[in-house]
Amino acid sequence: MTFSKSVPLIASALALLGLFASGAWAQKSAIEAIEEYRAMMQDGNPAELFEAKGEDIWKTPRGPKKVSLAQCDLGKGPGVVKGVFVELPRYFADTQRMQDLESRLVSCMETLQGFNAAEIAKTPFGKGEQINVTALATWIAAESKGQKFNLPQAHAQEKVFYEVGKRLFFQRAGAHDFACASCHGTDGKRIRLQDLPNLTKNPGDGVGFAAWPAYRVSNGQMWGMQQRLNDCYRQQRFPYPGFGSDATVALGVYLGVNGKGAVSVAPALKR
Amino acid sequence: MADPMRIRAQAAAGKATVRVLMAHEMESGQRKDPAGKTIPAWFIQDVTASHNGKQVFSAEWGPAVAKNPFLQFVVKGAKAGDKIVVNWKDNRGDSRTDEATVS
Amino acid sequence: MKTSYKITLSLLAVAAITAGCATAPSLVELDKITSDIVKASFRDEGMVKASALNADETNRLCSAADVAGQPLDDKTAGALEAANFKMIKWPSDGKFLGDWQEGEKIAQSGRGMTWTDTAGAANGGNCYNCHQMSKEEISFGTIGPSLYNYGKLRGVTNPASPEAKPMLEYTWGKIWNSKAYNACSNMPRAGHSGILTEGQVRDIVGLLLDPKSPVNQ
Amino acid sequence: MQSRRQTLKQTAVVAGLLAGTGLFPQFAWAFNKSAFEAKSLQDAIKAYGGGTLTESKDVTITAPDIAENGAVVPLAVSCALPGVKRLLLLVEKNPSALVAMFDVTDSIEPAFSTRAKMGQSSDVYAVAIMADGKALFAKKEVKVTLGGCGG
Repeated sequence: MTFSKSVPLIASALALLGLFASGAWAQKSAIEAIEEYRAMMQDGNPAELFEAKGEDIWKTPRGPKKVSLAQCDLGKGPGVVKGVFVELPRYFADTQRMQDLESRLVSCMETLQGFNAAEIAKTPFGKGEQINVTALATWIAAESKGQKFNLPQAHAQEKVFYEVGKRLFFQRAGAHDFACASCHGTDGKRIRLQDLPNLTKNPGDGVGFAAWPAYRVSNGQMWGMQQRLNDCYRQQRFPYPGFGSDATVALGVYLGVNGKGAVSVAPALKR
Repeated sequence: MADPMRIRAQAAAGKATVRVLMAHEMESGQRKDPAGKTIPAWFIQDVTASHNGKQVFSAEWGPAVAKNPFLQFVVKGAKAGDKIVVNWKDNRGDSRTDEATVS
Repeated sequence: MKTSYKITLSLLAVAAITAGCATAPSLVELDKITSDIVKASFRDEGMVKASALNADETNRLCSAADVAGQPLDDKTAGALEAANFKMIKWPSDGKFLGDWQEGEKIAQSGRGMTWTDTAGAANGGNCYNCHQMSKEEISFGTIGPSLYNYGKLRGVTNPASPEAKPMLEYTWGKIWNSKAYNACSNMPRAGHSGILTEGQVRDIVGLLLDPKSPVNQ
Repeated sequence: MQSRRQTLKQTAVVAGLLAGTGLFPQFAWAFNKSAFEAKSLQDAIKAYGGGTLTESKDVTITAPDIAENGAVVPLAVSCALPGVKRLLLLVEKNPSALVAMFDVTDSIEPAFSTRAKMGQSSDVYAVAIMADGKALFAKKEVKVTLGGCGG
């Protein structure tokens, strides 16, 4: 047995052969069984471990300046954590940039704590300070659980980034000609057995943008939105989007604005 | 040091349901790194719990328990305000002890 | 750092456009800002080069149509289809039908050509990600139409017969370059883009059209 | 209800205390290595003093029909009979079948839940080892599928 994801595809197909005799009924029952599995997993989301870690990191004096992030302004004033998640990405006057939760956190880590933001941006996911950025994002997202997405669109750059995000969403490229829209542009589609939310509109409460950060059952990792987008682009056969790059933030604005009114369930539990 | 556990203990009808999440890799010992070398097994192998200082629960686990383990058990006679302490020890000798109050 | 310098530049462009006047940037300006942001945001990784984002005419026009929310007009779509059709490479030995068993393995695999894949390894066809193929595999996607009984429904009982030839050709062509038949199809151009080899395309045609294949049971 | 922050603070204090004083000497760990290295179900049961496996309606296993991912499969075991000494969870087709062993005491219910890794579709077993050495079991088949895009 290997616990890696390289279980031979054909073996799992053959294993299922015996159980599902034929047709639409079998298909439906398999999906119901998967729903049952997901329901059994809901009690005890390991994301809670990362949530607790994130709160601790926020309050602990860290970095060369040995201060906490208590004065970090995530959009609603220094130190305000509740409700910020459902209004990000947004324009920040101090950095004169559009920033999402994770890139904003890294800015705070640089200005308040003396970390090197460029170094953190270059660090691979799941390593070094990136682990802490993900934990922080998990806690901050959890502090807005149950609130509705309502990204600001008042500033000119916020509007421009929405339009740029829309263009990125429909950008067909790479060896497979895929765009985000290839999978997430229409209602009621599936890839393999996974339901694909239509991200050109509000896909519903706790779906799509309103579900990340999420704990991924398949690899036991906690992923923020940056890593979610990064892996979408990987599977899209696109080149590597920089951490916190304008492309990822613009895409976040497009998804977040489209999801206006959706209730956040982040941190969620995902496949 | 390992990250803290998350322990929830809720009393109802003269007993308390204890749910625990532990931060641990639970490396199976079956996986190989990109260079083809087997990644050594690293897993929690002993778990114990006490209720107001008295040990009530003990378990032994292998590497087939999933990463960031979840555990649920029910303590008889536990009520709101009681203390539940959970302890784990892994095969490298690392350990972790956390406490929760029954609510 | 070079990257952050570029980002700053593109943001200055945004600021210049948006601060100067009350009107929002024009569509042309937005396309330009997007293109600058793309250039500054993506980099080479593994076998995937940033140049993979340089879209050809087909992807460029189809992306623009999607953004506009208006399908391509018939004339443009027809021209793109004709151009893609011309680029189809037909089987060098005249054989269209390969081994359906190999085809099934290729259809199951979604691997290849991401920045975590190693160059030189066999790529998968990604077929089950989007299509139902056989009734045994319940883990199939629905982005594309069901291909269950593909050959049977099209009356292919003897792939070697002259009557079957047009369907063999169409199937080969569709897999090789899907855009030859539908300019803005969501389907990759497996042969044209070098995702699958000629032999692999042949095996997928076998999976779809061989009467013995699980697809046609 | 206490806030997470309070819990964390207490947790840290307790952890520190225990680390410092070497409290809990009664937890003299004696991990049953041979049970967890046993390949077969019966060998694992034997390592915990259990006899020949017998199917029983009094033992319950809870598991999904299909696991979307073999990396995490929720499993639960319980037993309605008095005199249960140990409850075990096993996955027949794993390289080593035993997943977890729970001691049963008078202070807890003979019912436990955890989550297992499964390398492939397999029968999963709940086994109750009784005070007299009887090993009673219940089993259920769990199909492991592969989700995602296979990339």
